[in-house]
Amino acid sequence: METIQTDVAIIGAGGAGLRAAIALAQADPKLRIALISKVYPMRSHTCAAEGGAAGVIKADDSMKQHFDDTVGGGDWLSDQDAVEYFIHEAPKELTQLEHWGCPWNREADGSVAVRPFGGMKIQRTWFAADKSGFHILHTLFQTSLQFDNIQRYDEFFATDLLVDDGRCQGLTAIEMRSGQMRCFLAGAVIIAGGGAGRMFPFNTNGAIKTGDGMALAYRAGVPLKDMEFVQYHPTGLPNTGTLLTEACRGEGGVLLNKDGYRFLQDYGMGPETPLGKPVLKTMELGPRDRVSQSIWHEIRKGRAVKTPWGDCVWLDMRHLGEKKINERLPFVRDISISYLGVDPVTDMVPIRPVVHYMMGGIHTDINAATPLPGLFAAGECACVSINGANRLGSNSLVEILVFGHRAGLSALEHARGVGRSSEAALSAQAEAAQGRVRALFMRNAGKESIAGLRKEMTDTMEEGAGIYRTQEGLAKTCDKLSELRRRYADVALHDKTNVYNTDLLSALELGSMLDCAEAVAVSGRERRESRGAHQRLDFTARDDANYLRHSLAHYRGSEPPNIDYRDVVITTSPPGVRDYSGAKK
Amino acid sequence: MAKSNKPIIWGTFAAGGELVSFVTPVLILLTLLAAVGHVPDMLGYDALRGFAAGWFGKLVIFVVLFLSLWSQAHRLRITFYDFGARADTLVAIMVYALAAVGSIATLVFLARL
Amino acid sequence: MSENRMAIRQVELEVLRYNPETDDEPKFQRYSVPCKNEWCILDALNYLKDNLDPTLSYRWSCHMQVCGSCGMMINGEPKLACKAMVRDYAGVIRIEPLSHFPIERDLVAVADDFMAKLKRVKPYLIPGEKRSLADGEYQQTPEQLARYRKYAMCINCMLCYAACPEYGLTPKFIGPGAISLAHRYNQDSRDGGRDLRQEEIATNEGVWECTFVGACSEVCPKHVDPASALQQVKVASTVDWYLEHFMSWVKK
Amino acid sequence: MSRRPYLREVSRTAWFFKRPRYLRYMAREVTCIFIGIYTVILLVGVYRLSQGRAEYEAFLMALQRPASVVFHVAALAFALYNSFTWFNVAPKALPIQVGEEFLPDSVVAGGHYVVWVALSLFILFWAGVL
Ligand SMILES: Cc1cc2nc3c(=O)[nH]c(=O)nc-3n(C[C@H](O)[C@H](O)[C@H](O)COP(=O)(O)OP(=O)(O)OC[C@H]3O[C@@H](n4cnc5c(N)ncnc54)[C@H](O)[C@@H]3O)c2cc1C
Ligand code: SF4
Ligand code: F3S
Ligand code: FES
Repeated sequence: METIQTDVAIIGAGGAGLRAAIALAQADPKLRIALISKVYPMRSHTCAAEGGAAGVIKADDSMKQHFDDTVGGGDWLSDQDAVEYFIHEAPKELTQLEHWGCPWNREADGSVAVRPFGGMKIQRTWFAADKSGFHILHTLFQTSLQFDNIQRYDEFFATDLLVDDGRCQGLTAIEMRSGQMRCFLAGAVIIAGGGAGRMFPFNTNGAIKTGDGMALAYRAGVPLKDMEFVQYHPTGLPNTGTLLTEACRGEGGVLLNKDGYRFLQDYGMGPETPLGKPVLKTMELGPRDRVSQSIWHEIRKGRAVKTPWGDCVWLDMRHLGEKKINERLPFVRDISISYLGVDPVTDMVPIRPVVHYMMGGIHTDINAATPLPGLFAAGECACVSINGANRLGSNSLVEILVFGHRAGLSALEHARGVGRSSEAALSAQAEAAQGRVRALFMRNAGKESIAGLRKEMTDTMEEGAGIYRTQEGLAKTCDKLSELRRRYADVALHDKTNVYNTDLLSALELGSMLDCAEAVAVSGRERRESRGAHQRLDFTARDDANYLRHSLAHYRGSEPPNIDYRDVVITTSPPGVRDYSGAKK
Repeated sequence: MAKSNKPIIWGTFAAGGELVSFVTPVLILLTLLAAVGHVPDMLGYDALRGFAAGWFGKLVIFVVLFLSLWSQAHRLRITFYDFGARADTLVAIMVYALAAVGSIATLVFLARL
Repeated sequence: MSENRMAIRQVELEVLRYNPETDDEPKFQRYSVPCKNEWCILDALNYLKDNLDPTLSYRWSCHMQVCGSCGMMINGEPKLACKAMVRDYAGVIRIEPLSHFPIERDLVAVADDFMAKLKRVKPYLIPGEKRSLADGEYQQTPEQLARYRKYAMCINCMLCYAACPEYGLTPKFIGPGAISLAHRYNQDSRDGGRDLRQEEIATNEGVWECTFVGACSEVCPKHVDPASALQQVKVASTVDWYLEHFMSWVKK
Repeated sequence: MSRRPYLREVSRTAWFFKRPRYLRYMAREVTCIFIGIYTVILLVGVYRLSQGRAEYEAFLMALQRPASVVFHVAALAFALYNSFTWFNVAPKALPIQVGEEFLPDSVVAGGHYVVWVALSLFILFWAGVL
């Protein structure tokens, strides 16, 4: 097996991975940086983000307010020291991107423009039309091209971490074009593998978001934190799940039930705001969890719009007019027309809540370090945690920058201080990893199909671990997932070609998703309260006495994970009531 | 990688293309009329000779022929390539030599008027 | 949003298959796929892979026309499979990997050439005036932003390369997508790197290989209009050339 | 190594039959043959003009040969095609920005058409046809 020697290896070349790579390349031009990704960097799912990125720059804003919005939005499950660090770094990172050429929208005077976003009390979301993530990703990717010491390994699929002497010292990855396994030895490894929304049937996530990064760390003994918190975005196209950005509501779009009534006022987010004059943190600009949950209740009450794709409510943007829609939301218009055949300029768009984002992920501290020395994580696959029980829209694009940068620097510091333990031991591990993949590849019998198992998994996740959960439903889902993980051992591979074998990769991705899914379901079953995105019909109240704590899921091979807890870091903001009604302000 | 010298010719191609697009159709129309026996007044020997005798007339005729020759020569070079004749240098020398000869001939003929 | 978007019809797909380990050359394989009217071609391929033939290889990720992975030839035209709708096609639909690129396998094209060219044209900001983070952002008016925004929309899908015959005939041509991105930075009010980029793109392998076929702009799914970018680079390079050679006293 | 990328050869001499848009492009390119020959005819005309009245009148007579008439008709068609294609893409080479918007292509192309018609009418008038 070919061995590649590097100083720092990064798994994932989305926003977080690229930011880490650039930080490293700038810190030391002689450093050997391996940037490993299963897709070309600009295909990473950061490109799909539309709305924007939050950072305090305007005179009417303050760090304190961004802090309060984030902590309250996260239902007080965020670690406040991390949030503190995050909000202070945010404007620097966004300005840095500006210096790298990101085409942020501008005010007439030439300064960067900001827009309103759900759950934010002040307009502080930087945006580049409705393609913010796309521009961030391409700016980072293109900037990275000027550093010759970033050695890219595009279309390499990471399969295992190499851990010896209690330290992570490398990884194995399949070169997809040849099917050959490669061994990367590194002073430190950063995981920036992105989210895992594909474990649900109806989601906004790209095909690559299968939780591989999380699973890599998890299997290597690093706990997954707060996995029960899965964000639903209120406005997905009902057939494809394609996201209609929150900016639709930020710009003034409203939600209506089948009778044309703005129902959010019935769920503590009123009073009704005038059409076309959105008020921050009120009505349609409430946080995602609240808005999604209200839609669910409204549908339950029989006030849904019936569509061929199931029960929906209306998103009405007609009053914004063609000019504003073309200017601020051109992509939303494109997408609605091509996938649904509905033009938001003339018609209301049916929407329903859709799985969007994983608040949970690889347990890291404020320095992006995991408990496993030599292993760092950043981006959606990591849980620092700044997002707590519910991420605010436009915080995540900033998180990937702030903690991508941090992970780079932390990894550098670690890599400088250590040597390789024993190459023989690491090679042996790499050989073993190769053996496991070979075995899967060679297996001839096998009666389970990848697509079949995947469907059973996504169905059970939606049923038991969806937007509202119960003990019984979660327990059933846990059992089902145990069963599926067992049956996964018998999965059949039809493609026996080495070159670009997507059948093999799908099988590996399914394995990652099953592991992550079980962590979600078991963590959810154990959290007997409702908080942020984790809503229980049997425990409807928040329970700070017992659950103002992060859950940690520990991998136990074929057994379900073991869950333990860790205190939330509270510095200045004691748990309070989340208030999204305009009335009392 | 050195910057290309193609802009020299391309300048005349772009300017020539613009001019040709504006005037060539109507010029063809005029000679077509002559070809079917209705010689336009201006194409009569006395009128045309009178026009070409002045410096302005000479200038107009030269500019039209010069730009037309070079722009069409350049396009011909590309067309050869597009039809699969890969000896680009040879083709270039050939077509540009023709254009150059034509330009000089124009000057000589105009001088004689 | 009418009911008939859900209507299902059998669609014949003719997919170019190539397995480098067993085939000497690519050949078409026929599949009959039950497609919903509202599907895009990518949905049809995903159905095919999940239910009919798991050995088919192709790239995709976002399913929302933004990641640039799923470019392929559909009935001879370069398209994003997630943007081409099944309902817009009648009869047998022919699906091939992007033209002009070598086939790695099935519908997967080798993208190395494009990636190398992208790097070569220096598609990143080379600041005209250096600024530190403490100085805050560069000022850029909406007007200055509009000057280049269109060219910043490129998703690197390579459809324009598959459409451009000159790239097919002369593979060393840097090509529409990469040059448009160079032009994007040249047009950016914050940038001062034009001279460096001209060294790459104002060359025979750069814009001068373009004969203004215009196919690139016709197929670009993001309306980047590469043909326009390339012609603008030609005009500017020509002005440069005349200034340099005949009026060298004029400072650029 | 099991990689074996397969390159489909592009035909150097027949590629333009593959797509209608390639044929349209080639039609535009071959206009240069007609316009080029026509330019040579003009050059000959200037030559004959410089030789004297008899020679020039012989030139005008020669124009009336059937082959010349046929060529003129074809050349006119190609020249018109060239003008249309040229004006339609002119906005691409020189986009004009006004504030945050660019002048729509139709405006720039339309401007060209107006100038074209006016100039052609003027020349016809000057030549004594109108
Ligand atoms: C539709 C949509 C809209 C969004 N809008 C917003 C918004 O407006 N504002 C906001 O703040 N956030 C938004 N988000 C969230 C935000 O975009 C993501 O959380 C963020 O982009 C994640 O970035 P990342 O770098 O962590 O991961 P990604 O960009 O997903 O990158 C993951 C990388 O890991 C690599 N990888 C994964 N597995 C492997 C493996 N096994 N081997 C090798 N490489 C691997 C992939 O190739 C990829 O390069 C949105 C998300 C979605 C889905
Ligand atoms: S210019 Fe258009 S077609 Fe070409 S790569 Fe970019 S987005 Fe794709
Ligand atoms: S198709 Fe090709 S030739 Fe030029 S205008 Fe576009 S790059
Ligand atoms: S799948 Fe991303 S562009 Fe088609």
